[in-house]
Amino acid sequence: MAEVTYLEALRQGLREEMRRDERVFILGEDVGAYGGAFKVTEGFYEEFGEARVIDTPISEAAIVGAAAGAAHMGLRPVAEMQFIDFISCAYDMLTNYVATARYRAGLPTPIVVRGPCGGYVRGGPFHSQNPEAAFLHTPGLKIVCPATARDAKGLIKAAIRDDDPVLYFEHKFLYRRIKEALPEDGDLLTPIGKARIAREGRDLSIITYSAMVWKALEAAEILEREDGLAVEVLDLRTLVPMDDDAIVATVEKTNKVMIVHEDTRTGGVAGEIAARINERAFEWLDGPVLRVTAADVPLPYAPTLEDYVLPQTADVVAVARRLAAY
Amino acid sequence: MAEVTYLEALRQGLREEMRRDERVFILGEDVGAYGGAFKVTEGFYEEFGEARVIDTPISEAAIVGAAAGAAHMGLRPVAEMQFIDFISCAYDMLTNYVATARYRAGLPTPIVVRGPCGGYVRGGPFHSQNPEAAFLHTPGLKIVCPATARDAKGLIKAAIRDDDPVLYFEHKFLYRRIKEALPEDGDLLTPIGKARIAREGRDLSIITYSAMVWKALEAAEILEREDGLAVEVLDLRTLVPMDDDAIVATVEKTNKVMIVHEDTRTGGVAGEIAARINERAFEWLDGPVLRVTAADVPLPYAPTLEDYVLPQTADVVAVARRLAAY
Amino acid sequence: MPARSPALPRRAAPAIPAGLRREQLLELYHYVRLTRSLEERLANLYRQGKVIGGLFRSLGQEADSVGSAYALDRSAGDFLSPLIRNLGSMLVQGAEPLAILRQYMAKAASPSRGRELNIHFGDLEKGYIGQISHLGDMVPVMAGVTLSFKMRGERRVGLVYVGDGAMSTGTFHEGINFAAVQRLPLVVVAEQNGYAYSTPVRKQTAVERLVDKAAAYGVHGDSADGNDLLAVYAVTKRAVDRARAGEGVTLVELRTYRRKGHAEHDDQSYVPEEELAYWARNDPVDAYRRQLEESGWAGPEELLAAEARIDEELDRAVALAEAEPFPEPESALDGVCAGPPAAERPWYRGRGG
Amino acid sequence: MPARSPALPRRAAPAIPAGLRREQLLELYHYVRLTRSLEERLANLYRQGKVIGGLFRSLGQEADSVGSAYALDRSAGDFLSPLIRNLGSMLVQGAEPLAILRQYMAKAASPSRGRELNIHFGDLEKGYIGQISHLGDMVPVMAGVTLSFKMRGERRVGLVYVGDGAMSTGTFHEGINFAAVQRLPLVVVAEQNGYAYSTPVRKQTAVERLVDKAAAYGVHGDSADGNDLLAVYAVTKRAVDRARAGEGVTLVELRTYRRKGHAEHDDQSYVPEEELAYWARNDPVDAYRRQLEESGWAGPEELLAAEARIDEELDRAVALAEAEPFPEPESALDGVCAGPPAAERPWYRGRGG
Ligand SMILES: Cc1ncc(C[n+]2csc(CCOP(=O)(O)OP(=O)(O)O)c2C)c(N)n1
Ligand SMILES: Cc1ncc(C[n+]2csc(CCOP(=O)(O)OP(=O)(O)O)c2C)c(N)n1
Ligand SMILES: [Mg+2]
Ligand SMILES: [Mg+2]
Repeated sequence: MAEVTYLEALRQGLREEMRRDERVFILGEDVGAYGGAFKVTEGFYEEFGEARVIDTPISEAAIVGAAAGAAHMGLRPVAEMQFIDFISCAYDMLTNYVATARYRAGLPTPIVVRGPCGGYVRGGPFHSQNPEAAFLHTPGLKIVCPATARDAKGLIKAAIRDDDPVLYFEHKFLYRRIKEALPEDGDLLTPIGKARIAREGRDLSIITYSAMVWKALEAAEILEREDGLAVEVLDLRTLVPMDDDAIVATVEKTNKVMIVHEDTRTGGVAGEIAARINERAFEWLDGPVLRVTAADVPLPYAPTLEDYVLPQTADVVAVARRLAAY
Repeated sequence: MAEVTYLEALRQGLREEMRRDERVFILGEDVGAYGGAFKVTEGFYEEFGEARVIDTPISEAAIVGAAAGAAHMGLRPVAEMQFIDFISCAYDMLTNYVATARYRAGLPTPIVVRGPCGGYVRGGPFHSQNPEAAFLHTPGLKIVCPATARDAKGLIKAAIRDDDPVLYFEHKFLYRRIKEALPEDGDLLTPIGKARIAREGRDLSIITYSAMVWKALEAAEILEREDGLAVEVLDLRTLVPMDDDAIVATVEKTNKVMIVHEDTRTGGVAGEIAARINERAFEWLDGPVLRVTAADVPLPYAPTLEDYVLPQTADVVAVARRLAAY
Repeated sequence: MPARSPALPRRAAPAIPAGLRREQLLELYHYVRLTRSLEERLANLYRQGKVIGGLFRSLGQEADSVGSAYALDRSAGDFLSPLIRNLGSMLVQGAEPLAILRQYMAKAASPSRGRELNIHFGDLEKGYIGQISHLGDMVPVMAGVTLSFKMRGERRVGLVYVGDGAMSTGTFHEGINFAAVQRLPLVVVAEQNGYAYSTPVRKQTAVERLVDKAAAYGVHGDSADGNDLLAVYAVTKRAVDRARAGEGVTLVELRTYRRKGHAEHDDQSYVPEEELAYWARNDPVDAYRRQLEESGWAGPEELLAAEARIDEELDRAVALAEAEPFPEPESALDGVCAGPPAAERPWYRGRGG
Repeated sequence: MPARSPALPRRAAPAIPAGLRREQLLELYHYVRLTRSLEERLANLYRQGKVIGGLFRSLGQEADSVGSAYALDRSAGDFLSPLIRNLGSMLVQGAEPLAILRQYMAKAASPSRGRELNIHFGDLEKGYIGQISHLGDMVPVMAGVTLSFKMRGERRVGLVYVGDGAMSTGTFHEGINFAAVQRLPLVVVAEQNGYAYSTPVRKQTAVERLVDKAAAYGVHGDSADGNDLLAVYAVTKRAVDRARAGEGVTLVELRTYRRKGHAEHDDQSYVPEEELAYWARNDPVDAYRRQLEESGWAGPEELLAAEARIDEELDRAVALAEAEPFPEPESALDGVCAGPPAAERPWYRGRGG
């Protein structure tokens, strides 16, 4: 059990699956000899060869479309988007072709599309995006957003073994910033569709995912220390299918809920969660479902601007205090 | 004041703006001599000539991108998507280039992208879509969804005069099914960002837009007749910017709200509305914010299936009764 | 004209081209005629309001679909992906007329269980993958299908159709380029049929001939008269052979003509009458039939018998399909994912609607 | 080597090619040298952690950006859209080094007010439109820009850059095709610099030469050695003249080489050393300087003076930019739309953070 970073955990998961199952292969821009822009597939080209680690032209629609075609024929492609921002170029292919293939035509399309998402890295408007809401809306696509090294590994393995298309959004801010000791025995699987209580509490709940889990935990510490509040943090891990039972359970437990996500506010995932809570647990609410999110602007580049636009721990604390006061 | 259909109203609006302002031009597939797949631009080619009614190759990204470039230079392009389903092919161009141009670079990008959306026409999964949620999420794009002939005209004219990019989603089920007497004086403008009370009521509110306005009105009739309920129907007309004041006002008035949209449930616009109501008017709620939407599947083709998946008037009635009972 | 007397000595039949056997010539006739007849049945059903959505004809293009698909080797597991005007290619790959009729009429027993329209369906066993409406998208998908052939060392070939209009899409470009770089065993058949909906080819592209686009991808280009069935077969067969031999992608241009509107609702007002008249004289099914007879490769009785068999099969299939029910409403919910089995039923909705 | 004695009789200078005047030759030298020097300053600032994001060098490609942009007629209102390695082209169009420095350092006074990175910015007055990261997207946008020229009957020309990698995108294809069909006054400059990030050109496309792609769009193709400044100018000038004369799109391939990694963080481990060494000997700035001197078009003093002026300007600009503040936090909210003026401030967020 060695300590590994989030990035190394992801790499381990990918490598284990490629060793386990020869149908698994990787395609994307610069994933081969270069090992990917963030080096996620470093060493893969050497170990698995050019045929299973394919450098592609700059053609996101073709990368996803080719992955789908190969998946129909029984292979298990893992497509890398160099930055997840470029998944927008495959939006048509994903939402119209991939998402509907099983429903329309019974076509199995077990592909994984993965790539680095998220901000806090001074990446500007096109290297910082959080595209989950754009795909949440399309029936047929599963979405996972690991927050920990354990889940980075467990979810990539589960995604590869899943019989449906899975979008795997890895947060580039976490790549080398968090570490965890993980077993290397190949059996670390995080079930798709199951949330995780990252911290137990009874006074209010923060529902969140991806890098924001860490901000929520930080805020929970502060709130415990300074306000004596016991804050529960629910890490969704999977956005589609969403773990409604876990959401309802935390609402029933604390009666106060806020949702934190890094994406912009309008049309973000928080809206869907708020609606589900209304429908399934309205009677349990002692206060409104509140959101902490990025402001509704493209993510700017300058540190002062980026810090202002993205959610910060202090924002989570402020909103939690207001909610606690209900 | 002649009675005109929704489609004719839209055509009038377009024609009036093209006559009024020579910077306005149209581009899209088969919009020229053929007059567009639904004949929205019928007669335009003859009146305005090939230079202002441009038949393009099948290249949605280029249509939108070229519209943006021309708009930067002071023109006022109106781009037609033959079916709105194909706007997915321009998703990258719209969300990354068009939506951000002003914020990033101060570039004016006054374009309108319009096309027929919606189901109930046996169009199957690729000729029935409601793509608003996919764009709701992107700051920088305005979205309008006319439900009436008056607004079909008033909103296309307002959209063309707007200094920002506007997505205009016209509902093809309404094209020839609704009629209204409209003034032809060129001054019919529907302000972008303002909702409309389509029916007054005090017992509960249905927030909706586009073709669902008519189902909501039908349901309201039934509920009045059979249950003695006075149902308010709020037609949002514009989704971005959303008319929060109108939403809050109806919540404060009836204390019970449901949202009806034709789009699939998960990740649809209703989530955003539910979250806003939570944040702005939670104290006024006497019951949960409930949704009536399509089921979470690609829209199937067979009449039995399409009817089952899409929201029907009876669904609106059923949910309203449950809400009224709170 | 007097009927040709069987008593007169027949000239020796010319050699059959392109390595085909006589039975194959008859099989080809079966497929072009079946395509034509099946579409005529569909047109009738459409006029009776029994086809739920639009009807897309391949009138005048039957030879291009049939001849090209026939160049694949079904027993080798070759694969294709058709577009709306490639009904003929699906028939060649083994699609049943009954399936087509059910699909157009949205019946429960249709291949897509009523979910998809017209000929949007596929069959992995038989070797074809159904298109989606978004033009161009099947090119990357077929690149992926043929990538799987290459990765597994299988000597299988893929074929994907693309129209003069669809070649303007970004996905066509990305897909053929990807396949070219990977030297995949893919044949891209570009159908030049004069129009994309109402748009003439010159508004779609500035090239003279669609095959000129091969140069942009470093792939082999070839072309043929799309209304000459045997020429279509021959040119596609060369491309298939190249693909199977590991020589990569070929772009094959077939020049033909769309004699009906984009779909049945379209009256083609934008088409010059002389153009239609010219192409009506150049009917590929008639031409092939004449060729068979005149070359002595088939006798009139054989051809009439083949036509009768088709009519009979279609009579039966139409009657069967017409009588069948639509799908059960609640069946709409299953199958979005491998698991869980079904999308949630709206809580306010009773079973069955 | 002994310094060349000014006392010796000079050979008559050869005629200046491509219709250029001597001042223009010096101006061209100013721009290539400025590009080189400015990037060197940026590299220093990057090492000091003062450049916030990545730094993208055009080392070895300066001639291609400068020579091509110089072929446009600024006074006629010609327009271009650069990519990350086309800093030189922006300088030619009038971008100020100070603006570039501010932008890389995310300063409040930067052209994008700190919102965008590196050279992602434009200036409608000066005639360039800033790129976004998504490769290929600027091709349709410049098609639209030049469409406006055509619609208004203006004799203006547009130029858009595209890399060997970016040509694989669907938007490149859709954009150039649209422009070709419309015969727009657009020059598409394809920069063959050997790599797209780590990917060599042969994994990007199966064509021998990028200019082969012109055939697929029915446009004129031309090419030049991208490291020969005057050849670049000449080939682009021909394309610009064609565009202005209404002869439509030209695809111009410039063959050059990216001598640094994709960005400063990239150590180019995937590049053979000989290759780098070969191209280091083929430096376009040095070559042009030598050409100016050897042809007698410029004397050493002039060139040294030009270089000194550049250094001075850059000293000043760097000092100024470094001292400037970052943008005010809350300024992040304004300008998404023409109106209302600003995005909503999160209710839980105090002013300024
Ligand atoms: C991306 C996309 N845009 C628009 C359409 C609408 N559309 C359907 S068929 C068609 C014309 C196709 O022309 P072509 O590719 O030449 O095929 P043909 O109909 O001639 O066989 C159009 C524009 C579409 N299906 N997909
Ligand atoms: C659509 C898209 N996919 C991926 C990227 C990531 N990316 C940025 S630059 C680059 C390589 C570009 O290569 P090329 O076009 O040859 O330009 P060069 O860097 O050589 O000047 C890549 C893959 C991107 N910017 N856009
Ligand atoms: Mg066509
Ligand atoms: Mg390059």
